[in-house]
Amino acid sequence: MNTEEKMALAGRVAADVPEGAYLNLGIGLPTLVANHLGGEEKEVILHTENGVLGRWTDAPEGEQDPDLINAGKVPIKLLPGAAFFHHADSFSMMRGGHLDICVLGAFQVSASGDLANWHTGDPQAVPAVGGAMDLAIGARQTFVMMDHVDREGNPKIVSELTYPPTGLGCVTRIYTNIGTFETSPDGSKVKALYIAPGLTQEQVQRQTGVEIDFSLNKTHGE
Amino acid sequence: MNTEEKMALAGRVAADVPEGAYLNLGIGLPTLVANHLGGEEKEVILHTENGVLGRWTDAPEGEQDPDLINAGKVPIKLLPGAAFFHHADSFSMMRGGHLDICVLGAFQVSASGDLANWHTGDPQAVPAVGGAMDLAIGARQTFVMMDHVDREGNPKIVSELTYPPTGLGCVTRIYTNIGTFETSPDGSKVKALYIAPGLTQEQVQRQTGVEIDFSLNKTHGE
Amino acid sequence: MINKQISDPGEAISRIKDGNTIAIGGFGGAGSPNVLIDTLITRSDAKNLTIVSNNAGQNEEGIAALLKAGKVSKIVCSFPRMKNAWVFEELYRRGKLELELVPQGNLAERLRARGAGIGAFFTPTGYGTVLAEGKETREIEGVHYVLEHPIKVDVALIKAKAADRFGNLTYNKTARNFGPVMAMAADITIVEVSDVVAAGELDPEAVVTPGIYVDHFFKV
Amino acid sequence: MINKQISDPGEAISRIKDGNTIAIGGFGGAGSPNVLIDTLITRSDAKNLTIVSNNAGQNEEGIAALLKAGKVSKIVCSFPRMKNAWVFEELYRRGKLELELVPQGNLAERLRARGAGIGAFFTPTGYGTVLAEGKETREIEGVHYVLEHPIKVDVALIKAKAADRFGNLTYNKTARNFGPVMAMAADITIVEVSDVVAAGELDPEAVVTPGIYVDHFFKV
Repeated sequence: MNTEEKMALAGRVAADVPEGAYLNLGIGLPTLVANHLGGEEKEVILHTENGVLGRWTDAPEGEQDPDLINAGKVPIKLLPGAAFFHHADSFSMMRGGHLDICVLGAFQVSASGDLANWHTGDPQAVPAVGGAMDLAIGARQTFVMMDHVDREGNPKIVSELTYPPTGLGCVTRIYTNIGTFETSPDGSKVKALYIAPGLTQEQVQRQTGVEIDFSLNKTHGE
Repeated sequence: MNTEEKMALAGRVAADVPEGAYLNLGIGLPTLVANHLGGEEKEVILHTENGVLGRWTDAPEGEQDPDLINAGKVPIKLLPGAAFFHHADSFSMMRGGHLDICVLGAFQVSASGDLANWHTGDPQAVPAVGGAMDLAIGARQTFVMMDHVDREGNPKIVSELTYPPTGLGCVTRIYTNIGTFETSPDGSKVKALYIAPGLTQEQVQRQTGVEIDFSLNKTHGE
Repeated sequence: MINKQISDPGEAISRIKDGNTIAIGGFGGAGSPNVLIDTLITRSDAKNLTIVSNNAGQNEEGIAALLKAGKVSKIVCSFPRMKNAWVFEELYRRGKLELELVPQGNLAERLRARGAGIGAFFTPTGYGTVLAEGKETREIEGVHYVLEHPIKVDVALIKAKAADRFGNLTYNKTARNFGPVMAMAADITIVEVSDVVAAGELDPEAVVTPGIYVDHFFKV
Repeated sequence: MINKQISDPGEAISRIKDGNTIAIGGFGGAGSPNVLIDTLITRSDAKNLTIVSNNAGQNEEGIAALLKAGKVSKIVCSFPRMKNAWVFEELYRRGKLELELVPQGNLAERLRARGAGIGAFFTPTGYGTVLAEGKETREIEGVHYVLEHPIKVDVALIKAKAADRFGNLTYNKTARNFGPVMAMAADITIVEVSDVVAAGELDPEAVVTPGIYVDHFFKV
């Protein structure tokens, strides 16, 4: 995705976040969603696993405090009404199902919502998991933002993960550069909610590793 | 025990609490220990299960706040350096072994340190347990303060509890009106550390339900 | 704009349904949400409630009044026997009120576990006592534990000191007690507060219950 | 009179013994107790340490410097792979450093469990992943859980904002992170603080770590 496509994708995710939602944005692509939230018109409360709940922006030059960062280690500047807490309290919020939505990047998602986003399975790789497994299973809804296919053109929406899982049956919705899809508990298919203009159902299906149910898609051809 | 005996007993317990100890005093007899702690000379930090750690006195008339009470629901007045916390944090302190000493009343204690202090076993009684079970097993040392015998003259230090237990193997030391005793892990006997002046070993043994080892007792006959 | 403040507790209380489990804050009188309890008594038809609380009320106030109103079929409680707890005692002796007696620390930890997404936990408290009868036990590194499960709470009624419009809360001294863990445990948390302050007036370092755990609050 | 302040961290650090498990606070740089880590490197002979921390250090600072000093044989960690974490990466690839990778929330909860006297707990995090391989699992009310055990910590090294002589602590913003649960989990907790204040200057409502969890602190 180029920058414009990324911004469009972030905008589509942001549009689906309702006012008053408690939202955690994973590192990478999901952080872009913050730029598209509504501000005063549609207030959304952010959560970061290192212990803040509130509203914030990236800290401008000169107002950066190394003790005030988000999970991506980026300095932030708080708006009024925030709260700090320690790590066990922070992960209680996730695991206890109190976050409405978390948005994560992914290597692969299965039709049943299994998520792979922490490890390629390469035995030479240095592993690191961070809060990914807690976020994936903790929020009421887990959204994934990703390219629809990998660099080799292989589908990233698959019937069975080939990468090591982060969590099972946790992803509810998948946002890619070419569409928005809902997973299904039985893993038989995904349901298209949106298809990018100019693409046919066949073109989308060809890039997807599982059957797509297009019956809910209201956007294509309108 | 009359008031004078109770005060002497409380003084003996207080003398065994070292400076810097974290101490929880159960309701009833143990609350008297607070009057015998050293103040500035020997600072001891009190814990109350309803969420305070610090130093305090009973609140004088006119300075009582219904939102500032101890576990016995008595209004208290804090000295500087206290901290408030919620119930889960408060009981983590106990259960996690962070309190040095708790002092509890008892119906019975066995030679192995089993404690009965919450229920007589009377099926007509309205039961209530409060924090007794958490305190009994949580503190590093659990001291019991009690009459040496019950109203009928029966020993309260026994080989096996006849009342329902509060906790097993948790009492380390027993302070009664006539002596101080250490429990033993194997439950074979208790060790006398102190015998009230004027009593013979035989008199103490006769009022006790288990064998007493007097070899550590340095006070009798001195 | 987010604003969790309500002017009338009756509407929030009407979210309580027959058979719900209601956690009610307080340790003795400290932290007891008496206005919310009175609203539940006078403005709700919900019956057959399970109450989770440390005490069972005294005289005919607070939880005692709720018990007397005949809305409660079960109480999960650590210390129901208090001075002047005659309402509880009479209902209990007559078999009109089921009691699940829980050691105080297990009560707090089971509420926290529910809020923290913990499925069950091994606690040393209560091992070898009648309050652990029938429960799974395990020895871990030489210590005996009992397996305890979360308490599922539909609605929490608690009392706090101050709130901002996001529902961030501070408490007053030992009135804090069960409030934070009950707010965590409940699907819906309703709070009575003494003060309402502007966003930013509560120091983020000193917020005890972040607003994520609060649904509605009102000023008494 | 109780006073937990020390002027020289070296003596406190000397309580660390060969084979000890040391929890070190911080999330990235925020909350990293760099003076204590440097003191451990320069003034302790303890070897074969196990480190518990969220990250594994960057460049040759903090935990990275400790790893480079050859004192550490194992690290229990959630996110060791960071920019410029070359010290960790080289030791790990050469098989000189054992890694126990733990999801961040399980790391925090296992430390809290140790501090709170919980023998083990069922967590949904990690179920069905390689990080739960070989661990006991259980389905409770339709959710799959993994049984996780406490992390026993000998010494915690953490950073806080202010302390009074009793060891009551406040933190600065997101530098709080793992500090409170590490202080709970450890047999000995040593803290570096920016400010030392008189007893009573910390608001009892805003103390985050009560002094019961603190053994020694010093002003940097």
